[in-house]
Amino acid sequence: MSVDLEHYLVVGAILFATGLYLALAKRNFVGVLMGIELMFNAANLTFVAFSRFVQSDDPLSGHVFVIFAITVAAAEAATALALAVLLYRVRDTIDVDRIDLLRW
Amino acid sequence: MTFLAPWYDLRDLGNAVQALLDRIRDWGAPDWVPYAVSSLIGAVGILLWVVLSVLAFIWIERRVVALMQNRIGPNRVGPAGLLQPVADALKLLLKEPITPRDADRILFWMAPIVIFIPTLVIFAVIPFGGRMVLADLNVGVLFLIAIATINTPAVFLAGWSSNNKYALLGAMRTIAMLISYEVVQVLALLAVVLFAGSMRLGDIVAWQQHYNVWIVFLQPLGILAYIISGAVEINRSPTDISEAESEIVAGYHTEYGGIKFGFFYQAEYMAGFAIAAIITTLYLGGYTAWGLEKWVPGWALFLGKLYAVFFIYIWSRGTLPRLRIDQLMSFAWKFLLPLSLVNVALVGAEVLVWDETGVSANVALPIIGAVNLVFCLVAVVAWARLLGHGAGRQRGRRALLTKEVGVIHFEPAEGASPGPAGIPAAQALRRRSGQA
Amino acid sequence: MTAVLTGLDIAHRIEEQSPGAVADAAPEAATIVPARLGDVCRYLRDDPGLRFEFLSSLTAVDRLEYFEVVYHLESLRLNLITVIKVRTFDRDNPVAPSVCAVWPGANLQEREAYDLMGIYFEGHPDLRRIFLWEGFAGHPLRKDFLNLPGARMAGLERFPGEPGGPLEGRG
Amino acid sequence: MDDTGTVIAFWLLAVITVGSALMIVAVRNLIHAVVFMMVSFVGIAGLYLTLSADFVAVTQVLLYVGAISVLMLFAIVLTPGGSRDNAETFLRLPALALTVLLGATLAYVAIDTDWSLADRGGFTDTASAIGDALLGKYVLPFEIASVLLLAAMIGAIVLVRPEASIEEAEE
Amino acid sequence: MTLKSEPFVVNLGPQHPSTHGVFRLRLTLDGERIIDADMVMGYLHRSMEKLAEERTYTQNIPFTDRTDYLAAMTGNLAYVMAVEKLMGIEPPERALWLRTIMSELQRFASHCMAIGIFANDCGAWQTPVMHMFRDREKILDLFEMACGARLTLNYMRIGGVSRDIPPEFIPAARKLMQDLPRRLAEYESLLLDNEIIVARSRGIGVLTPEEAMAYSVSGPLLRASGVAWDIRTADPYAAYDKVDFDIAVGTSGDVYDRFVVRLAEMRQSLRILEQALDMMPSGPIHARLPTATAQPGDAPVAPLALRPPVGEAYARIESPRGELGFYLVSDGGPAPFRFHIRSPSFINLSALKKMTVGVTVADAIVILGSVDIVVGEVDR
Repeated sequence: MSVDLEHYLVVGAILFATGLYLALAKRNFVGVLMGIELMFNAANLTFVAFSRFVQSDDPLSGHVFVIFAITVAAAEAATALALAVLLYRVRDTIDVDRIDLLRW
Repeated sequence: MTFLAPWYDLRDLGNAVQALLDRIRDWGAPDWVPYAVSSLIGAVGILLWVVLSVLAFIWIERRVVALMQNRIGPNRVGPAGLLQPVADALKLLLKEPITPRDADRILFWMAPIVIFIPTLVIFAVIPFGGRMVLADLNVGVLFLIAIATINTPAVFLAGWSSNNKYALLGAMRTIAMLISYEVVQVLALLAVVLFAGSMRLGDIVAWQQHYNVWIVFLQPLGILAYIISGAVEINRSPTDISEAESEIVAGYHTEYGGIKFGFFYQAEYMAGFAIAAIITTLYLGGYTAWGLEKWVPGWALFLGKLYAVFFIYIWSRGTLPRLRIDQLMSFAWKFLLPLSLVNVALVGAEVLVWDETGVSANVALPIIGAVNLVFCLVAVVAWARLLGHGAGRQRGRRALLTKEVGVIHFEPAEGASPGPAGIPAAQALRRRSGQA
Repeated sequence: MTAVLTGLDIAHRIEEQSPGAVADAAPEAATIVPARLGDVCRYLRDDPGLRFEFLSSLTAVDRLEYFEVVYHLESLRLNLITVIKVRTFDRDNPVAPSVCAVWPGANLQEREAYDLMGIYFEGHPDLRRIFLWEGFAGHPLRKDFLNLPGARMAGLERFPGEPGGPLEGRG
Repeated sequence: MDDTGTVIAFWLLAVITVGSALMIVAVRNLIHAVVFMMVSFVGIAGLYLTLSADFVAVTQVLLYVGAISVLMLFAIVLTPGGSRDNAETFLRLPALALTVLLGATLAYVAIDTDWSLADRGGFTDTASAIGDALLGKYVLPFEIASVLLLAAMIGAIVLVRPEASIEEAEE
Repeated sequence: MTLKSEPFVVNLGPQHPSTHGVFRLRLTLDGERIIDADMVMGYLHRSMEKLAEERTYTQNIPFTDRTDYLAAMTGNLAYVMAVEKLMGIEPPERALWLRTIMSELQRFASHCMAIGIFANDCGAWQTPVMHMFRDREKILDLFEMACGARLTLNYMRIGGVSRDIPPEFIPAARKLMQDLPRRLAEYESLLLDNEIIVARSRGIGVLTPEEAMAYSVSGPLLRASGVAWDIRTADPYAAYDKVDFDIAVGTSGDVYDRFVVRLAEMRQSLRILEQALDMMPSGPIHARLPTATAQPGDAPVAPLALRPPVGEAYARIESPRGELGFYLVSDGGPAPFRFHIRSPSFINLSALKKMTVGVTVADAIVILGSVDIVVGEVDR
């Protein structure tokens, strides 16, 4: 028995699908955010897997991509959570259902 | 007993393990057996050492602090109270594990365990001796930092799941502190990595051995920053605000009793040892000591340094009061962070110049050491002055005596106009300060 | 030494300042008409010859026929001390004006007097019980709080061996 | 990659990662969901290790477990009136359908495609190589990322600034 | 912690390491900042004022030990002075000097405790308080020598003191007087210039002189605000008019000044003690009391039945915590008709809310420590 690229890709696919479901279906702002982070991670996992298994001149570029992705995710999380806190302060809720007026 | 190494090999217990592994291999066991056995030996050895050290240091800390406080300390259980930690541990084990009614049961039970793991895992990458390292990762330094951050959510979970306001306050404080001081910690370690050119802890020790210099001499500011942020991480005074007894009872583990509290207690000591081990490895030459390691076992040197560093924390606990959270935060962000940043830049420049010019280490390292020492002293003093601290301004006032502000006569003033009496002291003082 | 302004002295001064404010004057203390208490206190605090800025003690005494609120005032500037009193005759609903506005330090002491003696201080910002819990029955420092068996009121009147004591003649 | 240790590790980690990802969907308590997310992140870090990407793995733990999860916990605690449950909106079924479809497609593509594989073995020292790449080939993205981080930081600070200080600034 | 969060209520106490007993502070917090503080007390309320109406004047002396149990001597003293004032008794000279010595020893011991616990509240883990205890113990030894007790002393009597000091008292006290200045210097160097203590206590809990007077704050708190008011000089009692000493005054009225004033007061106490030990006269220690005044034809009167004339008296002294006053109303009976304690701990708390609103929890603890309450005296 061996572990190949496909295994990692399937794990990545499942994670991505789960993340998508969370982002689409969850009511809570933080839940949505968790889904987004999970999708980031799924993508990162595939990046690293490709980097390890696939023919390339510059195999480590996958890792570099992941580093950038993590950076962006950190920035995104900080901003989004600041938004959540602000939303809560103004609207007293962080249910995405109820934040549908496109205004404060 | 051929697999036991001759006595001189005990300078590095790795040799003995190697002999044992060779023996196993000779018996024809499959390849993974020696691997598993060596891992097991390492893990069990580290665990045993940590637990025994913690027990010993509970006693030592209590005796030492008692000495600082004009007390005797534990002296009833066993000779000189030596068995006191054992008795304490037994007591904690036998106590009823109480879970508050409204606590989040699963997380409440999980938190002590989660907090226990990272502190233990840190020891896996610490080289206790030349070959006495469980897993010498090539990203060792980064691993140390990453593992230490796992503490943060664990503390939060402990505080949140207790459903106690003190616990939540303590958890919030801890997180704020840990996040702030992590930055300082990373910068301090970064300077070390710049010197050694590797994040592998074994390489860093080897670098210090090769150039025969401990990094502490090249990085006085770095070790100061690291010791302070280490104190924050293990909640030692003057930075023990996350479990400040006089303010928030016990912080995030207020609701924990029995063996769960024991876990926190043990984890705190272990984290202390971990910080001391990191300082020893990165700054104090690890298991080397200018050739002394040829005669004395390296692990003994390592442990000696580790305990000496840990003693600093005991000492500070017996001596210093506690800072307020905003003071501690501004200390991290306004004081340590800028200095550490400048320090990293300085070290980078030094290493670059050293590389470019190709000066021999005998010349370069003393110069770098001197420059950094001067920089450390000047920067600390100047920056403190700039921020409004420093000897003159922060000195304590003395109370003024009536003879200094003028004797106050209490005249029975029957219907008289306001004469010299109580208040004029304050007025006199205002005048004085107005003149000054 | 602190000069003691006797009740007669202080009553005289108050009367000069605001006639009709003094209900009674004795050597111990001047008794003020409750309605005028605020003005009188402000006068005592602000008058340059008195400057009673320090309310040393505020307490209440159950004199059986009436309740008495006792204010010990000190002037730290002039080193004076004096006592003024306010009487309230309604046993069921004793009311006295609050002096919190004049001396903020009266806050806790008025709460104490309310708690233990049951005097309602009108104008107090936050009049709650302070030592006993809300819902405690009665006010313990009143003389009739705990009537002992035999219709005897609390308080030591006679020793057992004394004339009138339960063990009279055997002491 | 067919040595036994790696295979066992992969399956273990894959089960942990996917299992806890599914638990994020399933659990009702938001804090528990975040905890499961942390477990999932740690599992992914483990998967990185099996891919001999040690630097990425450690960064994953440092940033996702140590920072982003904590931020989320913070956000939950700072919004105490917000619902702490992890319920779905009315879009639940469509989302489920879409998700299953997408997941199936992705998996099918992953399995069916003939990737140009090259077994070059694991990486040995990724940290220094990544460092070289970041400051060499990718220096422009690197700088842009740092600007992005700065912008995000300033943005977050501006967003949650207390109202009072905004008004002060406007004045 | 700068994020605005929901206000939430924390109960500091009644079981809490640094509320100095069973005292409860209900803090409403916004993050770490206090937006409202409410004191809840009474956990130690023993209704002493009511109990005292059931007991004779002499029987009430032990109660005064148990109000401010860290300064039992001054509690005794204020009470017996009130009774003496009511009855017009003049204690003999030696008793006055003994009272002075005991009060100053008590002040030193009490300030030791106050400063040690204050350092504890600042987060020093027991070390200063243990050092302070060392000296407090020596003073308690002296008390034990004089009256047999260490904490609840019950030493003062109406008209004098309960017993004369033994001959070994004066040498022991002198020996202690040689020690204490050195120790005091040690504390000053240990604590006064400590950066952390300075950082923690400077500019915290400031009371201006006007505020301090308006809130009826007394003792070291009042003096730290710059009001040079000390009953020992303003209205001398015992033998304070015969000794030479200074009042220590602070300049800014913050927590640090209170602590500095206490340290300086300890020095002055030593000064007073040295003079008092030198100047102590010999003679009787107890005045004759007008007790056994049997009316003609009466049965023998109980021997201790002090029956002060109808009237009222208010006596105040400078206890370590501030102005301790006793207000006694007599109806001519053997028990006080009304017995009121003006307790400095309680009244100094008036200003607590003023000082704590707007600071952080950690500051509130330090401020509470600087007020130096004894819950036995707060609740009575």
